[in-house]
Amino acid sequence: MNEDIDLILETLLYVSGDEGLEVRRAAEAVGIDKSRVITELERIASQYEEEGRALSVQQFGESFKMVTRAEFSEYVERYASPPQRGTLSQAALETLAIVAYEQPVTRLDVEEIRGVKVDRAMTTLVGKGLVEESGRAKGVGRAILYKTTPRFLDVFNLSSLDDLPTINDNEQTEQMDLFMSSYREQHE
Amino acid sequence: MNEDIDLILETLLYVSGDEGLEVRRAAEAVGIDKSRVITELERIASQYEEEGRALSVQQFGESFKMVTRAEFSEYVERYASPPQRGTLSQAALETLAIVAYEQPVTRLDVEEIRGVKVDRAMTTLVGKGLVEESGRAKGVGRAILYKTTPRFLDVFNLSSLDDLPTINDNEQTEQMDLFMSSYREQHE
Amino acid sequence: MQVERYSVKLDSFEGPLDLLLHLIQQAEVDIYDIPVAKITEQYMTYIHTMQELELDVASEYLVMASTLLAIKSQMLLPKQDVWADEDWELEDWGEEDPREELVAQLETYLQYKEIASELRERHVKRSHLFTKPPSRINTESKENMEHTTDIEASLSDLLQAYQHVYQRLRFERPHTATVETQRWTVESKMETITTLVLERKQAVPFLELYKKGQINEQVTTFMALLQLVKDGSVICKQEKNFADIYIEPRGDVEYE
Repeated sequence: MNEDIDLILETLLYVSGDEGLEVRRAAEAVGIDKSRVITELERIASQYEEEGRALSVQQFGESFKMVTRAEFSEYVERYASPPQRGTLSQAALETLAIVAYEQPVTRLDVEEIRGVKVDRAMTTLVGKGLVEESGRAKGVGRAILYKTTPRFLDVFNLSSLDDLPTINDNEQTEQMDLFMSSYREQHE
Repeated sequence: MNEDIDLILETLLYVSGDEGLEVRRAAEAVGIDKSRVITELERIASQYEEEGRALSVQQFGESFKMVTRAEFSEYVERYASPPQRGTLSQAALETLAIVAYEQPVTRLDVEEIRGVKVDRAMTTLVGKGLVEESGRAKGVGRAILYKTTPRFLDVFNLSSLDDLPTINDNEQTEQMDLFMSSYREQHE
Repeated sequence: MQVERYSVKLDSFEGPLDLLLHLIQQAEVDIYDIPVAKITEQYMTYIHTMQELELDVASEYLVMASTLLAIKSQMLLPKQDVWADEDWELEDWGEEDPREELVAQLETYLQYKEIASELRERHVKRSHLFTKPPSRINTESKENMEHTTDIEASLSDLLQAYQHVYQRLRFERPHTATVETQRWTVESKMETITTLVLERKQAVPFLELYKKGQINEQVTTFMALLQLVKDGSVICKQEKNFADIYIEPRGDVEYE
């Protein structure tokens, strides 16, 4: 296994993505010293550099991240937001779908569901008149609540929000499945 | 720029993560043909393989994903405790197998093969995004036709529908062996 | 004893064809030469056992039973009635074998069962390959902000987007943020429920505890409820299967 440590750390670097690989947790997962993890990661970083790999490994305090190279950023941007006329990006559509079904909803709620930041998508949706502010949530912070606009109904040809199709008939059972598995986990 | 195409595609593979790199969008972003994108990605995939890299590149229909290697999965699980993927019931799996081979297919066709009602199984499969509607059958009733989704390929580790195991010829002995062994497994 | 053995097994059948295959295998005979009388008898025993156990016997099982009985009687018919000019033996029905259609059906079904198990294996294999969430990309306002009148997106696009989000949530998002998901604890949810039940001074519908929210939160709520029931702090009442469940405080708890 010894010789695979670099491969395992690369694997963990990849899966941790934007969050970065925490040295402490990596050490626990692999079963080696923190210092060893750092040495290995530094070695991997310089190897990536030398071999001119597509990605690079950067240290940020107690964590390491796999990042893309600046020289390719224009392609990343072009891939992420292809030029569009009138159409909504996938990010905007997903955000809109969540707002439509969960409204009124805060940006943070949407981010929790999508698993990524949605500020830009939300701004776009407000800009396109599909989503608007609808007061403030109770509690600390009093975050802005969002809801869909009448224009949203118009664009999607809905006479009212009740017209939104119900989805996931098996939601209930699935939640039960989820519950059972997490319950088992906890009690076994 | 020409020589950097592989690096750019690797970069895009990385950023798209579990969404997968869509060949069409990649072609637009990089400014090359779709077929060229596929060739390059296939080349990258085999290169990763040959060099024994930590990660691997897999094709699932019209998209490619950078994934970890099965042999390191225990470390990923220890580091990140990813959620267990839901398992499918035998009923859902049998229904899915039939849809995969016979698509596009009506619910009734599937029921005839399985000898039982499949509405619940079909709803589950649609809800899990493994099967989708694909128009209507001709003739009386115009029954809904079903087909597998692109996601189906991903979930079952298939690069394309051609990857599906071939249906056995009606070789009597083979059938019997198969039959006996699969029954022993299931019922003993 | 007999009954018990059956009851365990019944659940594992995926329908009449599956049951038939099991019986054929048990009899150690060839799928192409089914001893119809014997298999039919065993099949009927299963059906009767199901009924004795008051299990719902799906109509498909009964249809198959009548098919089997029809085949059985056909095979018992004197040859001259049906195939007057042919020599036949039980083992050599040729094209006129009344079992033919059933055998073809079993054959096809068997193939798909095999494929289903291969799919299962592939699914397991795939579940050991992990990815990462898509990277956050800082695009410099690429998304146009103007108030376009035409938006080319259909309701189906919207639905697909929604499903996409939830599927990703359910299947693919690695729980790297395990700590954050502990925003709700069972203890705090237990308190929420008891407070609600006591304040309301009447039974609280189970569904009211759910409303909208994260699945994690809902699961936590449910576990809290179970714990409360176990502790005897509240009682759950349900009039009949699938009816709404109501939560009440226990009689000895202060309650008007």
